[in-house]
Amino acid sequence: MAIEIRSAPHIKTPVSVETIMRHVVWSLLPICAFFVYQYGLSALASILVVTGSCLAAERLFAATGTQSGDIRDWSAVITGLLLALSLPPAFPLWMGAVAGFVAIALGKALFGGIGFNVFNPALVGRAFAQAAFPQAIASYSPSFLPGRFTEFVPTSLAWPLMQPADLMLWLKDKQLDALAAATPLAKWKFEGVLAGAEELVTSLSGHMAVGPSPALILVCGIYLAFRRFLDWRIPAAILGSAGLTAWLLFALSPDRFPNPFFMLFSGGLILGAVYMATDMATSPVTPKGMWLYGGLIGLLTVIIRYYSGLPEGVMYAILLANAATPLIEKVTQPTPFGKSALARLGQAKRGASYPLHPGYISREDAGAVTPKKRFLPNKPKHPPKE
Amino acid sequence: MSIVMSATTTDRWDEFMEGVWRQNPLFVMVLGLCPALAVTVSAINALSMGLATAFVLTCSALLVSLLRRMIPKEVRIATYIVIIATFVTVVDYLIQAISLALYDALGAFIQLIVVNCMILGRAEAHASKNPPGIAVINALGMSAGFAIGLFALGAVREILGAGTLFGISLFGSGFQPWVVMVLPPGGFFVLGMWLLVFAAWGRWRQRRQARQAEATRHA
Amino acid sequence: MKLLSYFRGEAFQRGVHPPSCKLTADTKIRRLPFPPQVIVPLSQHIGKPPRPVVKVGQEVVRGQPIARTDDWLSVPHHAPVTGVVEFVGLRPGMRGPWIDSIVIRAHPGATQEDLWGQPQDLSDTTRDALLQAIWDTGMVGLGGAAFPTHAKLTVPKQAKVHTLVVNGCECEPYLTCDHRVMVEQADALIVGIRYAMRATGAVRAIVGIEDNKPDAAAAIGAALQRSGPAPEGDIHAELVPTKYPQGSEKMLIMALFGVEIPAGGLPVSIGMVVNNVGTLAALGQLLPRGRGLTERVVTITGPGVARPGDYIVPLGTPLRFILDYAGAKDVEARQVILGGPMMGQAAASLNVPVTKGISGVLVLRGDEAMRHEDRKIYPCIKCAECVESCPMGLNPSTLGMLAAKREYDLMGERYHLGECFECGCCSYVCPANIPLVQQFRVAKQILREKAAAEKATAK
Amino acid sequence: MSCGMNNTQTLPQMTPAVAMIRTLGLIAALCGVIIVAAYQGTYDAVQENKRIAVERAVFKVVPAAKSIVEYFALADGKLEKVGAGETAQSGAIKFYAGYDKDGRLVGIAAEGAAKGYADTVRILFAWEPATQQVPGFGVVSSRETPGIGDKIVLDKNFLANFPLEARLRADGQALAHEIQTVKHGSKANPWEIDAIAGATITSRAVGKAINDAAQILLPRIRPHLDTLKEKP
Amino acid sequence: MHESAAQVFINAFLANNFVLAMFLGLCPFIGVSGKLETAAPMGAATTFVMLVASLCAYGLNLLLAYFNLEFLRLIAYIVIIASAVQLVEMVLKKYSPGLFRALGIYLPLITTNCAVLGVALFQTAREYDFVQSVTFAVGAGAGFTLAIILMASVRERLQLSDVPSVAQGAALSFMLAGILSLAFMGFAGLGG
Repeated sequence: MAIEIRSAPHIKTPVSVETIMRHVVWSLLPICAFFVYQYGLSALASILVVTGSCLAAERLFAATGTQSGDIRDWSAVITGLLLALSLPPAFPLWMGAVAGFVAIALGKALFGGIGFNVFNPALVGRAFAQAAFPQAIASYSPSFLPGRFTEFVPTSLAWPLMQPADLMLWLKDKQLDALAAATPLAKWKFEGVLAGAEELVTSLSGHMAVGPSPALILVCGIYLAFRRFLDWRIPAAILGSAGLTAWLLFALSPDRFPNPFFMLFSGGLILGAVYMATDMATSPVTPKGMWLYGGLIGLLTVIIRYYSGLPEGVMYAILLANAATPLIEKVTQPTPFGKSALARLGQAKRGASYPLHPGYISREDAGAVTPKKRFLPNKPKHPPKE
Repeated sequence: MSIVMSATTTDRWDEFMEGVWRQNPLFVMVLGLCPALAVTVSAINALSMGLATAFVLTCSALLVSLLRRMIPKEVRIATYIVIIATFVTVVDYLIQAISLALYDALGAFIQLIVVNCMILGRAEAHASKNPPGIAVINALGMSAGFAIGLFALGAVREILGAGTLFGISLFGSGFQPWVVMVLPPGGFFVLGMWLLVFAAWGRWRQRRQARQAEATRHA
Repeated sequence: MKLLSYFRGEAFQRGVHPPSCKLTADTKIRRLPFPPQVIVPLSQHIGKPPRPVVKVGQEVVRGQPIARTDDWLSVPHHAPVTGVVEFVGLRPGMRGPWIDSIVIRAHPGATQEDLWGQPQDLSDTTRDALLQAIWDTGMVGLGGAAFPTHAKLTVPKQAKVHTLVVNGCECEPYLTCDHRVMVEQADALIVGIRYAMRATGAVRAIVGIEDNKPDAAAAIGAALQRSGPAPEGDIHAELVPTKYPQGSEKMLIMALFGVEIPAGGLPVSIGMVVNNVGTLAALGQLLPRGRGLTERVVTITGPGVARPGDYIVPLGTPLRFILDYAGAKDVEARQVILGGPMMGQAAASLNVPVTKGISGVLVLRGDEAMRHEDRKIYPCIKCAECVESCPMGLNPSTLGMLAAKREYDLMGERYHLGECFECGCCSYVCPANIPLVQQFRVAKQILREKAAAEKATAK
Repeated sequence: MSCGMNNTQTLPQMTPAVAMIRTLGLIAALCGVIIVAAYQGTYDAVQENKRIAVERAVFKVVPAAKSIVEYFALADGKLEKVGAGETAQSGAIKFYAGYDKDGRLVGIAAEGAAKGYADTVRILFAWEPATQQVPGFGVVSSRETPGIGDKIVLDKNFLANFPLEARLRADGQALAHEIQTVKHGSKANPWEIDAIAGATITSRAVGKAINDAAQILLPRIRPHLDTLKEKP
Repeated sequence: MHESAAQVFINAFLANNFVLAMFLGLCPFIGVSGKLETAAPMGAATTFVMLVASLCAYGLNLLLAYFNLEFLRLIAYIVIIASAVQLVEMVLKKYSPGLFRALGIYLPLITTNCAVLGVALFQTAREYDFVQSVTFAVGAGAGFTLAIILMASVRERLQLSDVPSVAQGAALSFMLAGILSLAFMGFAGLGG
């Protein structure tokens, strides 16, 4: 009988990187489906092209050996789907392809591939597209247009490297208000128009230029959180901090600032909080760090939305928090067992599930004295401090 | 010393090419970054900046080299800075006299040539130790290298960022400019990309040389 | 699951829930036949090995001391079988290197009853005499650490112990020996607990049992009823939520009392002593009879065994004999693990014997073992599962990245590597399949060697 | 001790202070000469360049003008002609009066600035005294996003906002109607600017810049319109 | 247009960050951002020198304007900054050796940091008054410090990553700076 010698532990959880990524992809599919239902053919083409571009880039960089991981781990699919969902549905396809390539090249391959990326690749692609093609990314096509399943929005089919057709003219042809092509946030920021709550959540009532459905994203996010494929602390911290800041400002001057509900459910905040900020590689691993990270994102989002020149700030807030993640992790290292202040005092901790027996004698009663440190012979000594 | 005296044309050429290629200030030594990124939104700005820097570098190299025996080593850095600042002021006025539009485009970065580490570095490392002729050739080489670097950046940024080169449209009117290229991030990306290209090319050449050496050894 | 447990009271923070796989929880303890030859390694415990007192060719009787010691941190050994000493010298050890051992060939016809010891009455001996008696049994911690029991029960002069914690949390998957001992030998356990309370001066004893073994708790409750009130103090059993690594004494004390043992400290620093149920049950059997430790209960289990069960195994029985008996021959066994699957060591060869500290022999089939070995090792994706599961509150994610770049000093200085007790939770949960705890073992070893070298040069 | 020895050994190699000062003085003098020479040598060309640049900008917004005269509108309400190289006193606002070839005032040009999307947008706008209108403006400097911010000079709909009414109130102390940028498609009055959809902030900055500058400058100029009418 | 001190600060700190939007101080930003332990004191030292340089330049500019010697501005600034750094170094060495040891090695590097001269030149070009100048210098210094600390912490993390060998070194730093700069674009228009 041949035996093999391996190091403990000898059993392992069945959850693998692929499992996690696959579940995230599955949970994104209903969101994508609804997105296509909202925006039709153009959205479908956009999702396919962007994801395809991400996969092609991933394949390329894996083949040249510049990054670990390859398309089989599903992570590039997530990047592609998220990027497509964060772009306007009628974003010119060639620009989408560029954004997808940049997302993988700059956001991932540069750092060594899966796990090593410092910034969320989808957001790097999105930020690049925003900076490169500001005009195209600001023209959002309205949802639930009649005939959306039979014809493309003309901007989608722009020639590569060429400017897309004017969305405004096309909308005029369709007898639609030019404002229909502005997102609720842009409308609030530049025109002072506040969208209604149910329009934001469902976008069923009018031709609103809202992104993927926030309600659906929340549902899918809760599923993922329950399956432990994303950490619930981060979305909770983001939504909490953004909501709180928005509510404070709203309470201070309700005329100047929109209500917190508008804050939370407009733009990409929900998508960012649930899917983008929770990207494992780019968020802190420490629980305290996650709260800090989420809080920072929420705060920055509100600040950028209210005070900067841009209508939307989630993307920048997350990128900035990504950059701060190593720093956050550094200052929020968990306290090792037995090193907390409570342990030093030798006191019972809050939430101890088993109350002491009535016959318990406290340390003092028992006259317990901490003996001199005694190490077992094989116990490692702490390395001497210099 | 005698070697320098008997410098042939090829030696001078080597001295010149040193800066252009082997010690390219931008791509190899990664110096003079502020102007390299700030003013290279177009090829013409980049070239103008390259020329301005070349002027300052060459003149200061000449002067430092001429005065090299006079300058006490305790105050040499201060002296170099004063000399460089002088020529920067001169070039500042020259550009104003030539074209105000260019002056506006280059902005404060003309005056910031004074803290371009490349110039001070050349004065300290080369001009103060060599006779005027050699110093000027070396400075010219460095300037050329720097200008080529700036042009490489400026050209890419202009072509992608505006679809033009030296203001001449390359792709017709329908071209969608990549605005990011003329914004700050574009500067970083293009420089990083050039460095990547050079690194990859160096890697490839190394590997090829290794292969050739292998082949000759086998033969 | 984790989400809910956040709102619920927890035994201790973090930890994992591996599948329990307790195949043998309901099978009675059986006796393994005596092997033709036993190998008694001199070093079976933490501390110095004792010196052999028998010669080759000498006849020994089961229970007769064959190795003695004067060193405080060492225990004597007793002959597990009646037979002839065949060899004294190097034999394969469980960790790989060969170690000094005594090989005894069993008498084929011997009754194999314990003939050596004499019943003794310890009811009003002094503490020191009681500790001496415990020392004479050669008892070590049977839970796996194999720390000499008399040393563990000795309270340092300045300290005082008020509580004896009895560890009945067999948190490793597959293992059931402690469980079965609690069910079947509850009376002996109570006797052992009372000895231990007297030895330490504790005024109460709490048996901590995981809530997946209610029958064990019930058996102990019944035994307590039978034995009546103990003069030494109050004894009772507590259920704690099932979670790995509850069996670690720090975690168990946290679960029972909500008290953190200060880092670098022992339970005795807060007036507690922890002992394993198996140890105390064995003490309860051996002490009144004045015998030495010659056998122990071992769980022989795993998908690679045809007849899994808890067996009373004479110490020194070679693994090959055990596996043949339990039926591991006919299935394709690939890995033989001494101990549980989370912390147990893979046996280097099948010729190594069962020693005092081995609580289980786990046999994994090839396909079983290969299932995760085949998995690709990804770079750390920073999913934070390991941080959530490390019972010691370390950051295995960062530690693992540092280990990959050989930044061992940083690991020790800034990331508390020394606190890691290698429970394996991080490796178990890692979706990227990074061998975290394995890397930490290497790092700790390197740091130890470095510290030793520095100490040497400092002198 | 060895340290001290070293010091004494290196001391003689140090350059004496006198020599250092002499050399530094010499180099400073040399540099001073170079700078002054460059300054003097380029002075005329630079001034000429600046004049041409100003004229070009003013002629662009006041196309009918053939020559310009620079003025300061002082805080106390007086006007003062700008001499060469003169800088403004505090509170003084510079403006340019444009005259046609017959020497008649055809328009006034002044700078305005307001915070745009990325940085301050500085514009030069014209004002016609005859019609009390702003016929147009040009951008002096802007760091707005190319492709969006430059719509203010390219977008036909936006340029159609001009001429823009900038009529002074009867008492001449302020504009009769504040110049305002209103949201796209809702321009109702001649003093309102219809914002560009998608470049709202930049277009708003243009309106604000014109309004802020006109509110201060125009009341100061008004009493002097008669003297300005003819080229001095 | 008059900017309030807060606007000046926010502008120099975030919206027009000296490093990421203006490309000033890039040499130390790329060169000294390898480790957080050195990056943070570098940021602090630079901020301090910026403040000193700003004060000097403000006074000097008044003097030069009074004598109509603006054409000597550049040469005067660079000399005064270099001397000021020297002076600061000497004063620190004498009166606060601890701080000197912490910042000492960075001070000479800062003389040729274009961000410092940039502060002096920009505050003159924008005709800032005294309060504005001081807040501008502090804001610029804070922006530099923020950028270099973020960069250093990210680069420390990348030390533990398998960055492709082609990208290692300056190329990666520039790409990182580019992405950071993209992220900082979110602050555009802040403080307006």
